[in-house]
Order: sequence, then structure tokens, then C-alpha cells
Amino acid sequence: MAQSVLLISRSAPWAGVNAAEALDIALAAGAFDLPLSVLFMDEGVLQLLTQQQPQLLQQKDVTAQLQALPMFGIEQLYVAQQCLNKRGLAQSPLALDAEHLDDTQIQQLIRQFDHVITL
Amino acid sequence: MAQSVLLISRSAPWAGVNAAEALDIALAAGAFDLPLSVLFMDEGVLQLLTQQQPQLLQQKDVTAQLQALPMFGIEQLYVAQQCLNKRGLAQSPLALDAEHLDDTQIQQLIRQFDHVITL
Amino acid sequence: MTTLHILNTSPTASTQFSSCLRLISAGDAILLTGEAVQALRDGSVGAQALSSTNALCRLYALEDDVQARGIDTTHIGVTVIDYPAFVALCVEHTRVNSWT
Amino acid sequence: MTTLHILNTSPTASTQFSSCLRLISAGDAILLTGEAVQALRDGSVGAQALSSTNALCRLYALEDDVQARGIDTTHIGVTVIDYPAFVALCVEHTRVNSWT
Amino acid sequence: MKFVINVLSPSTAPATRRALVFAQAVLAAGHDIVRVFFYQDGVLTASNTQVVAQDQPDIAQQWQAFIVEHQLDAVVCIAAALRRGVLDQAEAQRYQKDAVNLAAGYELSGLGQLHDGVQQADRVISFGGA
Amino acid sequence: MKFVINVLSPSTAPATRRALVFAQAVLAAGHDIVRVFFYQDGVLTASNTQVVAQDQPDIAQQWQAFIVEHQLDAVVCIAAALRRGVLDQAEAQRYQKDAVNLAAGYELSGLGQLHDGVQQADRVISFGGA
Repeated sequence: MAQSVLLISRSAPWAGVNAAEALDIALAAGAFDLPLSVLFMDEGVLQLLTQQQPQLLQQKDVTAQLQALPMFGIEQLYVAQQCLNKRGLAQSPLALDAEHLDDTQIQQLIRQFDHVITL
Repeated sequence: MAQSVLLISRSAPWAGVNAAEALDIALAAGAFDLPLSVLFMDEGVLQLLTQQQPQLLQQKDVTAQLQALPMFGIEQLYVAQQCLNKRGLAQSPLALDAEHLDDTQIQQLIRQFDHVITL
Repeated sequence: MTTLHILNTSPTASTQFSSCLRLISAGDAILLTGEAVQALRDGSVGAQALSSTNALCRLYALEDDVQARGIDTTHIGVTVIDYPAFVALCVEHTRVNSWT
Repeated sequence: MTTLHILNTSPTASTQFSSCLRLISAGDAILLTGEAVQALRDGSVGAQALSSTNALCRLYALEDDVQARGIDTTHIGVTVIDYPAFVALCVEHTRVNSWT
Repeated sequence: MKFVINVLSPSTAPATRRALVFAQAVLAAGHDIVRVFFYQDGVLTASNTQVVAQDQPDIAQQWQAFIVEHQLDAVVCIAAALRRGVLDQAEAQRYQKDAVNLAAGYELSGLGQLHDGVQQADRVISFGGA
Repeated sequence: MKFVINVLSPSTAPATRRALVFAQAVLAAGHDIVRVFFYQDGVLTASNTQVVAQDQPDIAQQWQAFIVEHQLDAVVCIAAALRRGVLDQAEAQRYQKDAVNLAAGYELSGLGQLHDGVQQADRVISFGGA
């Protein structure tokens, strides 16, 4: 049976290529039909916001990558509630259907995977 | 009259080459007899600690650069007291004779220079 | 003899905000660029940190960075500026301190 | 089914500590490497942050990094280990979570 | 046990030296390294144009020597490498660049190689940041 | 007014693009740029081997075009560049490296050039980090 991976994405979408490069890992897993889940936490939760216009910054846009996740079969998406709260985003609509988790739920989540890759 | 520069060094001495590259700016100023002062703050205060053994990490050692500062005529050295306190270093001996400044004194210091370079 | 302080990291990701806010003098200005504009989000910890400085110094934010992130700035006392105004701000103050 | 969490940034420079400490489970281990060993300095804000976790999980620190920085660890409950023990720690736990 | 080691920082970062000493300890303990994967700024470690002062350790050179000595499978993510200007002969030709700077012993390939390694591994460990 | 602009980040960092747009605005306002100094990871911006996907902006290329167009004095710190593998013809020869990757329009020189610029400048501004 394939080994499962939890990818923890902690980078903001406009702070360089880190966020995009983390999502590329997820898309590659999808392309190979491997079980990978993504947890957005810390600055990474900002990737999920709507109403963004990255073209203003002439930057690689992660929106297309995010939207491709379900198409590549990467459908287990999670977001850390506390990280949204700290940023005044508790009620904000999110671009993806990610499950909101509190700290205890994240602790349980981590224990379900063979490997964790935090970027 | 030469323009004065305040170099604010905020990097730890073992976290890559940033701290060393900041000190190189100071040494170059000394070589050209230019008025430059150095303020160590945030992680940068760790550069001033004694009893360090960077050779254990096979890393560029900033000790030699620090000791060269006075020889190059860079003698106005300052350290942020509050940053020492936060790190449990309020009473630690320092490798260089740097003047301890509180926040108000640092505010006054910044206003005395033509330019500020923070690294 | 005032200083323009430029921030570029998120208030929830680095110590740039707390270090800078301790060292500003009356008449100084703060310009938020890059991820530092996250501090303008209503109800965020960054907005709280900034609220104490309003009396002391003027707060600016780079338009491109604010708009790209879809941040509403109507609730906070900030002047949103473009790059020509950024240059003018550098001229207006005696020195520039970029917190990188 | 425990996790080895590896930290490598200073507790006064990044949010790695606070984020990691919120997510550890009983039986997990934390290994301090690089600048993360600054949290072992007596009286530092890092040492305070760590003090709450002692009951929950074991705390380790990489010997090279501790010694290079001249840090005294006698006052705090930490096991100082070398690289062979670092490898053994990875084997002992089910998975490794490197906070980079 | 089988390890995959991810290197995410350039050679100037202490994390990249820790990755090397860890990898040496893995082999010394009798474990296997399935793959070393260089990603993000870690791809810069695989450049052969870095020049280190004589009195200082050359971590990039040490990594390369270690890879060659143990014939490790050292994969550099091709997309991350192109973005940062680390090229082998084929890519330099494809994009009409004059310089080839991927060190011997490394291979440019895709992220599939990361997952392929992870699927074979008992433990995956990353070294990034400072 | 006379500006010195320091670039401390690689081309993938948004700070490096902000530096470029700022520099363009400085000239547009009728001010002078005495020197652009590339230091720390900023030296990577001056490499000519970076390959950007076609649908994405090439900030390194934009910086180079801007420097050439306005004949700016663009100095790359030689010590920082060597350490990170950015070499001109002379340094590649000196250290027996096969690849030359400093883009046209840039010049490798010492930190004295930073101070020389600062002494001529009314304002010094750095762009680093992210």
C-alpha cells in the first residue's frame, strides 16, 4: 500500500516561490496517484483567501495550482483555525473547501500519516 | 565632511553568512577611514558573546572580524540592552567593549547618522 | 531629522514589527511593503500592534501590495501610496531604515 | 506512533517554537538544532516557552550546536545528543517533522 | 532502515552542513539512503561555481564528495534549479545559456523522484532554513 | 537627489522586484541613481543562467535590461558573489571554474564601492528579505 504524506504549507503566497513550490509537491503526488493531504498553517493560510490580485506584483500565481489540487485528486485539505483567527480571517470565505481544524485535531491528524513534509 | 553610517546588525553569528557579511561592511568602512558605528540588536547581540566554538560547526568565524573592528578604527559599538535581557544575557560578559543602550537611547542614536543600513 | 522605516515581513512571521516599533521617534514614518501589509487586516494581531503607534508617527502602505492581497484599509489610519509617492517619502525624511 | 519534531530557528526570531509546541502530542520528542538551541539559555524567553512542554514530551538538543554556542544546559531538562543518537531518534519515532 | 533526505537550503546555511553530517551518520549506523533530494534553495548547493575562501570549509564540495564516494542517488529538482540558474548540459543547450554549472554526481529530474523516494523510505527528513 | 540602492535578495524574492520598480520611479522623478549595489543573496540576481517559465515575469532579466538601458553603475560584491557561485570571466579563470554566469551590465567589485556610493548619496535604501 502506498505511504501517506502530510504536507504542511506554512508560506504566504506572495513571499517568494516557497508556497508555489510546496503546492508543486502536492500536484506531483496527485499525478502519481499517491495519498497526500495538505495542511495550511501559519502564513500558509493566506494562500486560501479569495479576492487576490497577484498579477499586480508580477508574481507566480498560486491560484491555478490550488484549483488544480482537486483535479489531481488531492482532496484532503485542512486549514488551522487558530492561524486564521490571529490574522483577522476567522470569517473570511476561502477559495478551497478546506476543513477547519483546531490544535487538538491537528495533533490527531499528524499521527495518521507515514510521513510529514513541512515547507 | 564624510557622511556617517549606522550599521544595525540583527543576525546571529551561526545562522549563515549574514552576520559576517554585515561585519565586512563595517571593516570596509574602517579601511577607507569612514565614520561608521555598529549597533547589535535582535539576534545580532549573540555575536558579542564569549566562550563560543564556531569551529565545531565548520563555519566562518566572526570572532576575528569583531576583534579587527577596533584595529580598523571602528570603535563606536552599541548593543541593545533589551535584546540581551530577552535572551537571558543581561549579565553576560561581552567580547567587545560595546555601549549598552536602552530603547530611548537607540532612538536618539539613529537620529545622529546620515544613513542607516540594517542587515 | 526624521527617519522613514520600511517593513517587509508579516507581523505574525517575524520580529521586525516589534523591533521597529520600539525604536521609532516622533515624526518618523513607517512604510509597510510586501507581507508587512498583512498588519492592516482588521482584527489581526498586526493591527493591534500598529494601533499604539498612530499618535507617534504616520503610517503608509504600498498600494500594489495592499491591492494584490485584497486588503480593506478603510478601518485603519493608513495612507496608501504608489511608487512615485514612495520616492517622495524617501526625499522628505532625512534617512531611510529598511528592515530586511 | 510518535513524532520527532526538529526545530532550527531561534525562539526570538521566528514562530517555529509557538507553532510546534501547539501541535505536539504526548510521547512526541523535540530536537533543537541550529539556532533553536538558544531556547536553552537560562532566563531566556525561549526557556520559558519550553518549560510548559516538559511533562508532555522529551526534549533533545544537538551537541555540536549547544557547545559551539557555549550554552550551559545544566539548569534545564534536556538530553544533549550527537549525530549517531540523532539518527537513532529518527528510527525510534514513527515519523519526522522538520520545521524548516 | 531506508532514509530520504531533503536539502532545502544553499551551502552557506548551517542546515545544509547538518544534513551532510546527519547523512554520514545514517550510513555509519548501517542504514540506507534511498535518495537525497535537493529542492527550493537547496538546488544552489549542487552548483559547481561556488568559491570558498581557503581557510573556510567548503560544504558544497563536501556534499559532492560524499555523494560521489557513496554513489548516492542525488536528485536536483529541475524546475527549482532552472528558476535559480543551476543547469546541466542539456538544459543549458535547451535554453541557450552559455554556462553549465551542475556539479558532477547530481542529476536534474522532476518532483516525481521525491515521491518515488518517499514511497521507498522508512523515514523522510528535511533540512532547510538556517 | 542622489540615491544608492542596495539589492540583498535573489530574483525570486518580491523585494527584488520592489527594488526595480522603486528604481524606475526614482529616475522617473528626475533623481539620480549613483549606484545599485548587489550584496548577500542579491548577487544571485546578477546571474544570467536563471530560466523563468514563459508565462512568468523574469525579474532578473528586467533588472538587467533596466541597468543596460540607463547605463547604471551596477556593482556586485565580489566576495558575496564568489561564495554563491556568480563569476565573471576573470574570476572563473582565477579559480579554474568552467562556467561564467555574471550577466552583462554588472561589474564585480569590492565593498569599497558600496561606501563610495554611500558617500556620494543623499539617500541609501536597501531591499532585502522577502
